[in-house]
This record gives sequence, C-alpha cells and structure tokens, in this order.
Amino acid sequence: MRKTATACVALAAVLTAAPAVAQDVKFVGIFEMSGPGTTAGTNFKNGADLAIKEINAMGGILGRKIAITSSDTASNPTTAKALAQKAVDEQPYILLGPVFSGSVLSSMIVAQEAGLPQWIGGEAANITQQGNPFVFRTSFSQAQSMPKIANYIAGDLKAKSIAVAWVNNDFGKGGRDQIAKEMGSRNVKVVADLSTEPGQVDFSAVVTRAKQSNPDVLFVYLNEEESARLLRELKKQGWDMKKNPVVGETTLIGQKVIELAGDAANGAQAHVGLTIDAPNPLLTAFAAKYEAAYKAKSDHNGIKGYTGVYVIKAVTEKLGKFDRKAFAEAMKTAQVSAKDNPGVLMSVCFNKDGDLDRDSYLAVVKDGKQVIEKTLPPVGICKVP
Amino acid sequence: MQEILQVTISGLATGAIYAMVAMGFTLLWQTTSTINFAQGEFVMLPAFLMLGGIVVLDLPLAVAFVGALLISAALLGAAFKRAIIDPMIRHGVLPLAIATIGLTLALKNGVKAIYGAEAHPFPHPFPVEIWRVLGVAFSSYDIAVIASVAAVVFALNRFLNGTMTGRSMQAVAQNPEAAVVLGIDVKRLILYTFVVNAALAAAAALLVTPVYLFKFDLGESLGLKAFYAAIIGGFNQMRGALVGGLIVGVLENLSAVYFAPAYKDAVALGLFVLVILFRPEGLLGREEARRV
Amino acid sequence: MTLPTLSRANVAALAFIVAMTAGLLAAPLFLKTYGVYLLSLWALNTVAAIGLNLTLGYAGQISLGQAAFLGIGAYAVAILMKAGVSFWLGLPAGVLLAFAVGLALGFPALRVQHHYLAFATLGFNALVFLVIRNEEWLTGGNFGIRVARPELLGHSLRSGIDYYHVCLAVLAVTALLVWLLLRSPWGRAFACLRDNPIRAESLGIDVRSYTLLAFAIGAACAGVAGAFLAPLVNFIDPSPFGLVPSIYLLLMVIIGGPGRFFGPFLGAAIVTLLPEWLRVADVWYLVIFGIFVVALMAFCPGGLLAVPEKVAAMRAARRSARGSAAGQAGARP
Amino acid sequence: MTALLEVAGLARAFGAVRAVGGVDFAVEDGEVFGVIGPNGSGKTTMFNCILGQLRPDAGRVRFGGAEITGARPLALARLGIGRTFQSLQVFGSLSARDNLIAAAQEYVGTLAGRLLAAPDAGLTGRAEALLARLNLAHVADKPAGSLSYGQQKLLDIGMAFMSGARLVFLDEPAAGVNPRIVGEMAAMLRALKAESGATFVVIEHNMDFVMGLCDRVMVMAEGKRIALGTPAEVRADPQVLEAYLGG
Repeated sequence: MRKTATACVALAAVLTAAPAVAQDVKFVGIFEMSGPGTTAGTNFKNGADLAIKEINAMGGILGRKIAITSSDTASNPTTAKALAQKAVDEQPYILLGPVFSGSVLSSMIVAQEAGLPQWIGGEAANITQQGNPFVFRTSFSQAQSMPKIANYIAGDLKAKSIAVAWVNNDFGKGGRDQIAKEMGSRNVKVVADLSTEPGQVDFSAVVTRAKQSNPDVLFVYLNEEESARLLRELKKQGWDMKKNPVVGETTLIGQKVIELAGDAANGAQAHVGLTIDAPNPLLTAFAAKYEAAYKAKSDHNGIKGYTGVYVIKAVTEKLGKFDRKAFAEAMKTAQVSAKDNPGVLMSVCFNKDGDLDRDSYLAVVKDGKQVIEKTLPPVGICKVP
Repeated sequence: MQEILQVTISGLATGAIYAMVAMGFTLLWQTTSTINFAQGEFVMLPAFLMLGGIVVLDLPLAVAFVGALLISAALLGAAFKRAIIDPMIRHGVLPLAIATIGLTLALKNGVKAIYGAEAHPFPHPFPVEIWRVLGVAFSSYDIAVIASVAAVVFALNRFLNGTMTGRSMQAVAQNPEAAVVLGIDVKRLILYTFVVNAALAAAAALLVTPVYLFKFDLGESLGLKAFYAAIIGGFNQMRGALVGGLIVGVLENLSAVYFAPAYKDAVALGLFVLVILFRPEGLLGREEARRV
Repeated sequence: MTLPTLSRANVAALAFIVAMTAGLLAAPLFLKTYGVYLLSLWALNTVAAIGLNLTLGYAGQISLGQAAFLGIGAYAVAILMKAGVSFWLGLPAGVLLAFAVGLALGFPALRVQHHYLAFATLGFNALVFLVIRNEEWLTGGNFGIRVARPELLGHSLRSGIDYYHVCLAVLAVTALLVWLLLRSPWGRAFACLRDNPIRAESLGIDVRSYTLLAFAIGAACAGVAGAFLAPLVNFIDPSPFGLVPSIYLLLMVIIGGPGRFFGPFLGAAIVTLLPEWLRVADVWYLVIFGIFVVALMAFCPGGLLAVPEKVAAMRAARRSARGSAAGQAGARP
Repeated sequence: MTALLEVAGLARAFGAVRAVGGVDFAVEDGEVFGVIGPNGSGKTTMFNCILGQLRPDAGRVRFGGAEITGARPLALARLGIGRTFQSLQVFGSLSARDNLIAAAQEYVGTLAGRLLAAPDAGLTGRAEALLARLNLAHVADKPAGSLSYGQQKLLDIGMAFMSGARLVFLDEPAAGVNPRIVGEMAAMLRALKAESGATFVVIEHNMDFVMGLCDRVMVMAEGKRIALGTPAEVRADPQVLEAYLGG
C-alpha cells in the first residue's frame, strides 16, 4: 500500500509538473463532474476549457499560456473545500468553479483566506453578501435576476397571483425565496408553492396542484431536464399558456429544454441572462464552436465558464501584470465591452461585491425556437460599457 | 375527484415502469439470493445502446431495440452471471451486493465518460396523443406503457407457469436442492433467469427512456424506486413487485398533491420502512423460513 | 487487567502503530494545506468507519445509514454553535443524540436481519436526508450552516495543522476506546452475535441488548466524526449525509476488511484519497474504482487486509496439493 | 426424587405434518435421559419446542416446578439450562478458549460491568481447566473454525457446561464423530456429568452410545412416544424393535 501511495504521489507530481512550463499562468478548476451537479459542472468546465484553448492558440494572456488542472468535487461541499485547499497550495492565478452554491459556500472561505480570485457559477444571492473581495460571478445573482422577472410578471403581465414550481436544492430554493420576496413587495400573491425533487420524472402532481390554485402566472425554476418534463405535462393536462403564462429563468427555455420537450415548449417565456439563442452573432459563433468541440449544445453554464475566462483575460491585460491582489481590486470597477473583447460575448460590468450586470433578454419559445421578445436593461448595480 | 383520477393514472404509468424493473429484482432474488443494486443501470445501458444505434448508426428504433435487447441479454444476462455472480455466490449476499454497487459506479460513469452528462431526447415507441375525458387528460403513451407492462407480466406468467422451462425455473427458485434431485439443470435455468432479467430491463428501457429522457444517471432513482417497490410488494413474489411498483408510483403522486410536496418521497419511503419492520416478506410475499 | 503478552503479532502491531503515528505526526512537514486537510478528512472518515466496522464487521449487523449519523453529529454541533453554545458542549450533545437514535434504529435490527436490516437503515438514511433538507428553520436546508472552528483552552484551531492534530487525537482516542471495548467481554459477545446469534442466545448472551449497543456505539462514532467534520469544512449542507456517502462509508469498511481493526484505516485512506490517486484516469476514475470493487469482491471478499492470508492460503493449498500428489501417507483424512 | 423437567402434551405441526404429536415425559434430577428414534421421529423438533427455538402448538413444559413453556432461549439459559445443537455450533472466528469464556461470561457481573471488566471476565482459569478436561489444551489459541470436526464437537459440548448449567440438552453428541472415539466421547460425558452434577437429556442415533450412557431412554416414532424405560427394558420392547428393525 505504501508503495502504491509513493508511486501515485510521484506520478501525480510528474503529471502536474510536466505541462506547467515556467512562463505558463496557472489556473485551477474545481467542478461538479459527478453527482447531482454533473451537468452544470461539466458544461461550465467545457466552456472554460474551450476559452482557454482559444486564448492559448492566440498566444495566451500577456504572452503567457494558461495551464489548467481540473478536478471533480463530486457535487460534495466537503470535497469542494478540500480541492479549494489544494488549489491554494498550487498557487494559481485563478480558481474556477464550483457551480453549485453549496460547494461555493464551503470553498470560498479557503480562497478568500489565501487571496485567490475565485470565479464561480453559483447564483445564490448570499454568496456575494459576505464581504468576500475575492469571489466573482459569471452570471446574475438571483438578487438581480428575480427583480427583472418580478417586474415583468407584475408589470407587463399584470398578474395578481402566481404559482411557483421549484427544484428543491440550493439553486431552486434560493430562486424560490427571492421570487417570493419580490412578488410580495409587488402585491402578487403566491398561491401555490410547489417543491420538486432534483431528477423528478412525473410532474402530473405538480401541474394538478398548479391548476387547482388557478394562478395568473406559473413561475418555473427547475433544471433543464425537469423543465422539459414539466412543459410536457403542462401540455398534456391542457394548460393554456396564453391565458396563464408560464414564466421562468434561462433553464426553462434553453436549447436543451426545447430539444427535450419538443413542441410542448412553445409559448413558455423566460428571463434569459445567457443563451446561445440570443440575437447576438458572438453567441451564435460560440454555440457553433462549443458544439464542434463537445458534440453537445452548451447551456448557460457553458457560457458562464467561457465568458468568465475571457473576462479574466481582459481585466488582466488591462492591468498589465499577474497580480492576484491587484486583479481583485481591479475587478471591483471592471467594465469589459464585447466590442473590444469579443470572447466575453456580452458587455459586462462588476461591482465591489463581485456581482455582475449586463443586458439580458425576455424570450419566448415560438415554433421550437427561442425568440427574443425584448431586451431587458441592466439592473444598474454598475455601469455596463 | 378529477385531480385524484389525473394523478392516479399518471402514477400508475410511472408505477408500471417501477414494477417492470422491480420484477427483475425479485427474479434474481428468488433464484440466486442476489440483491442487484445495479438494476437501474441495467435499464440505463440498453437505453444507451439504443440511443447509440439511433444516433450513430441511424437505425430505426425497432432494430435498435432488438440489438440492445440481444446485447444486454448477453452482457447483463449471461456475462454478468458468469463473470460476477458465479465466482461470488459462495461468499454470500453481502459481497455480491457490494460488487453490484461497484458495477453501478463503473457503468454509470463509463457511459458518462463516453456520452457526456447531458440529457438526450429519446423517440417514443408509441404515438403520443392526449384524450380528455371528463376533464381528465389521458395520454395514449401512459396507457400504452401500462398495457405493455401488463402484457409483459402476462407473458412472463404464461412462461413461468405454462412452460416446462418456466416451471423448472420456479422450482429452482423455490428449492434449488430439490430441483437438483428432480434432475433439473439448475445452472442452465439460473442462467435463463439472468437473461430474462436483462431482457426485462431492456424492455423497461424502451418504455421508460422517452419519459425519463436519456442521461447517464437514468438508472439511479429508477433503481432505488424499483427497489422500494420490490420490498413493499414482496421480494420473493412476482406479483408483489407488480403491486409494489404501482403503489409507489401512485403514492408519490398522491402525497405530492395532498401532502407536503417536499416530503412526497417520504411517504413511499415511510411505507417501505414500515413494511420491512412489520411485514418483511412484503405485502404480498410469502414468509421465508428462517434458517438456523 | 492482564497485561497483553508480547507475542510476535503484538510486537508487529505495536511497531506498526508507532510507525503510523510518527508518520502522521510528521506528515504536515511534507504536505501543504491541502494534504493536511485531506489527512484530517481521512482521520474523521476513519472514525466513522471504525464505528461502522464495529456494527458490521464485529457485530455482524449491516447498516447502510452511517452517513445519517454523521449528519446528526454535524448538525447538532452546527445548530448549537449557531445558537451560541460552545463546541465542547455541542460535541457531547451530538454524540449522545447519535447514540440515542442509533439505539432506536437498533430495534429494527431485532425484528429483521441481514439484508432487510440494511434496507431499513437505507430507508432511515433517506428520511433523515429529507428532514435535513426540508426543515430550513432548523438546519438551514439547502443553504446549509456556516460553522466556525472551535477554540481549545483559549487557543484557536483555525490553523489547518492545529485542527489536523485535533482530528488525529479524536481518531487515536476513538480507536483506543473501541480497541478496549473489543478486548472486553463485550467484544467477545459482539463476535458471538456475528458468528452465530442463535448459539449465543442459548449461552445466555443477551443478543437483543448487544445488537442495540452495537448499533448505538457505531452510530456514536459517526456522531463524533460528524461533530468534528462540521468545523473542519466550516460549512455543512445536506449533501454529505445522503445515501451515496453512506455507501462510500460502507465501501471503506468492506474494502479495508470488515472485522479487522485496521481495516477502516486502510479503507478510508483509499476512498478519501481515491480521486487524488486516480487523477491520471481523469473522467474514468470512478469507472476504475467500480471495477476495482467488483474485482476485490470476486477475489477477496474479506477486504484488502485479508489478501495476505488469502495468498498464504493459496500457496499452502498449492503446496499441499503437490505434497499429496507426492505421497498420500502423510495427509490427514 | 422430584422431576427436574416435566413435559406434558407437547405438540407441534408444520402445515399438515404433525412433527410432534403430544409427548409426555419427566426427567428426574441427576439422571441421564436418552431420547432415540428413527430419522424424522420428531426428536429435534421436540427439543426446539422445549428450548424456545420453536413455539409449541400445545402442551406445557416445567423446569424445577416453574412453567417455562414458550420461554425464550435467553431466559432458559439464564435459568441454568444448557444445550448443544444438532449441527456444529461453535463461534468459528473465536479461539477455543474464547468460545468457552463466551459461554460463561454473561453469568458474571452486570452488562455494564462487563464493559469495564477484565477481558476474560476472570474465566481463564475455568476455561483452561475445561480445555484440559476435553483434551483441547493444545489448541486453546486456535480459531474454533479451524479445529477438526471431533475437536469442535468436544468444544461445543464443553460450552454447554461452562456456565454451570443444572440441565444440559445434547443433540446427537456422537453424530459424525469418528467411530473409534465414540467410546472416548461417552467416557468424557460421564466424567463431565460426575464433575458437574448436571442432569442430561441426550438425543442420539448411536444405540450403543445411548445404551451405555443413559439411565433411562425414551423412544419416539412419528412424533409420538412409543416406549420409556431403562435401556434393557427398551431394548426388549417389541414396538421399538419394530420401529427400528421392522420399518
């Protein structure tokens, strides 16, 4: 056993040491590559890997190539924390991931203590509410996206009551709590609170209960596959989306959902922060590159990983040096425009908490295609270039 | 009333699928006292093979199904028995169960490594139409699933009770030592039960994947639910598995509507624990003789 | 108490313990924070696995719910610390709670045996997970609870190495107590329970009480591990306490060798360090691990620590086969 | 002389098969009582009904005047009733010495006290003496599972005496034992009996063994008692001859 251990250590040392040539800049990735977060973590990793490959092909950041080592958190916060610890030991420039908020919460303390900038995929509001200057988002916080949706539901749709179907994990529960809060402040009543299990298959009970409560709007906050199953069940039970609109987040009407749900997706509307279907040539081009590389369509997590790496590149190059502290400082007021840095796909700005702001869309599915109804302006937490 | 009917029918369709997988559990338990924790993955793998046939080789679904059926009968039936069950059966129940856990890890993550972590749509073997009767929506697919499972159960029953081979298989299940005395080729019949189990799993894959969507972890919750179903109905009874599956499917739905949705899994789970404690042979099972 | 005789096996075990202790104490000199954290995690996993080994390996009661007890210990400490109670009061509370729930869970063990018992504990674990996840007012639900590192005699344990030493001490104390227990008449009664409960009962051994105790003590060990796990990670949410972690704890015991004192040490090392060891394999590492488990069960179901015996037995069998071929006179009937 | 064990109307059926169909007998304090009968005559089922492994359908069992019908094996053991099983029942992973200690440790102190007690519960001396008596001293440290069949059989019997039981049930002590040492086994049992003063109930197939060992013998056939008396009386009973020879 001891021999095996020694052999493994030696082998690991060789493997990690070999590609890391002196002038490379080191990134470490910790992602959900197994367990319940697999889809999200794998997409995020793929997106980041794709960006890194492109950047390296173009000569790297400030002339230095990116060397990334990634490992699997197994969707377990305990492991995520361990891997963050390991990342700190390796003294990288950037820590990428994790994506699930629970793992982010357990690992961010480690990165913060070490002064290691961490780019995360989690959307839970409380991540950036703890005064950690080293944590940065790659997507909207639920604290920013939910007001946009709430405005749309209460304003444009003039709803007086909603039912909320949400997936019972940190992602879904966070979204549910935020939307309930926003709805409350707009005098919209939550008439049904429908928890579902991650990976749930049979949504007949959810739809039945939603119908019973007869809401003006059904708000859906599920992962992609579950969204698809819910949409199918809505269609089956004859839900009229014109009369009672079904509104959600990116995960309700993503490309994957449409692929899985077929024509049952028609009529669903959503606030979309990042989507490969946006009327944006940069995103379309990204979608094609991603699909060519991974034989699968990217979801929003793929875009998160991809744009995150490009933001890091842009901010670092503006800084002109690799300095983690200076980088974190610069991030507080960072503004990156897509015109100058096409890799970020959409212009974006950051505030002092690590939250980001940018345009987003309200999209509806028509004939199996995402159609952008209108562009929603940034929330205004910082100035988008 | 409409609501109860609506969720009950959906629950029956879901439960029918659990039942189909659960029957495999009981088959293996009866003949070899094998607890196959990889049962869910035995459904996932043929689904993966079918999808591969459809997407990569451009086969029609029917051809892909027959191919997957044959491959899984060979791989998850015969090879599984030869390579895993045979060498381990003498070590007892626990090492074998642990080995099937290892198999679960290998199969699930192998498919993920090959095919990625995304979900994929899967073609329906039957047309999907919705009929509305008295405000209750019936999906032709749900009904087809229930009918298919009923047909499989019927055919299996005919096979087990109506043919020489089937009756011998039951004899082996009930008393392997006596079966040997009666001159039954026990080894060959045990092999048959494994092949039948694999075929059942492949058939379940055909029915379930259009609803579940294909994903590497497709078998995870399916295997667990089928397992609950087998225990609740009766681990040593085919009809127990059937009833158990339907109970779990319907109960899940009813409790999500009329009980806290966050605890909807807890109701079937609670029943599962109660059955183990107070009727370990299952609601329909026979009492197993305790061996000294 | 009688002094243990200095047999060769005892001397070897003693030498092994001394070497292992020295190695573990010296390890931080060669490791960075990650390595130290991983070893801390290993120590706590070992504590939980020692408990399960007592229940499963020594007393023969299969439990698929060990992670639930880990969760009970962890959440008891986290909830009490959030309420302002000291860790050192939360610790005994968590351990006692795990013990009490373990005792309660032991009752099914009296009704049903073997695999049915495993199923009942599996169901119990799934129910505990649901409660932890859903009762947000108490457990923080999906969002979890942040947990600070405790102080020991006014000295903060924030440093990874300090806390590592605490984890090692916890492991040492647990291992010593369990060893003493196994040496006591209780240990013998547990073995009787595992080998032959019916015979045991006919000899006046109170199978009921010992089964309950085997469960409760195993659960209490997991409670200890959980109580120290929460501050190690600084954060807990429901995910490490579901069915899959329970199965991994079971694998630790099985891989090391159930009913062998050092089995959990080895099993926990393999499972905890697994992703590290198989880093080369990338996305295939769990595939390799799965195949390894299958192969181990096929060739040596007694676990890795049984491999030397198995090899020796195979050699002896080959030798005696050769011997009996040479001349049957010496062979005994 | 008073009866130590009284059995009245004991019956037990499995489905339609009446394994034990109403058996009466009494065992006197201090005697060696044999039970013989062809295979399937209900001897072991009767033992199991008396000793709490099976619940009798009807009948009563009294021990020392107290009702013990349907009592659990643990309670019987605590009352001072020891037994062996038909098949070998030693604790295979424990050493021979530990097997004997295990058989008596629960009679020392309290449950909680035994956690803190010396590992051997102070029983090493007694175990060593009994091992020597059983000619097993040389294998005291070996796992019981690795001993020869005959040695395990002796150990099994020894365990029934370790706790100082007043009444010991032996289910086929000579079964499977090398014919050469059956005699030794009988001698060993006589010696154990003399030393412990315990009362024996012995099921056995081996006629010579039973006749040489027992004070009285009961013969069973098809779940019923067909004869009871001294070995000589039983041997002469025509019904017994028919059951054994004529069948």
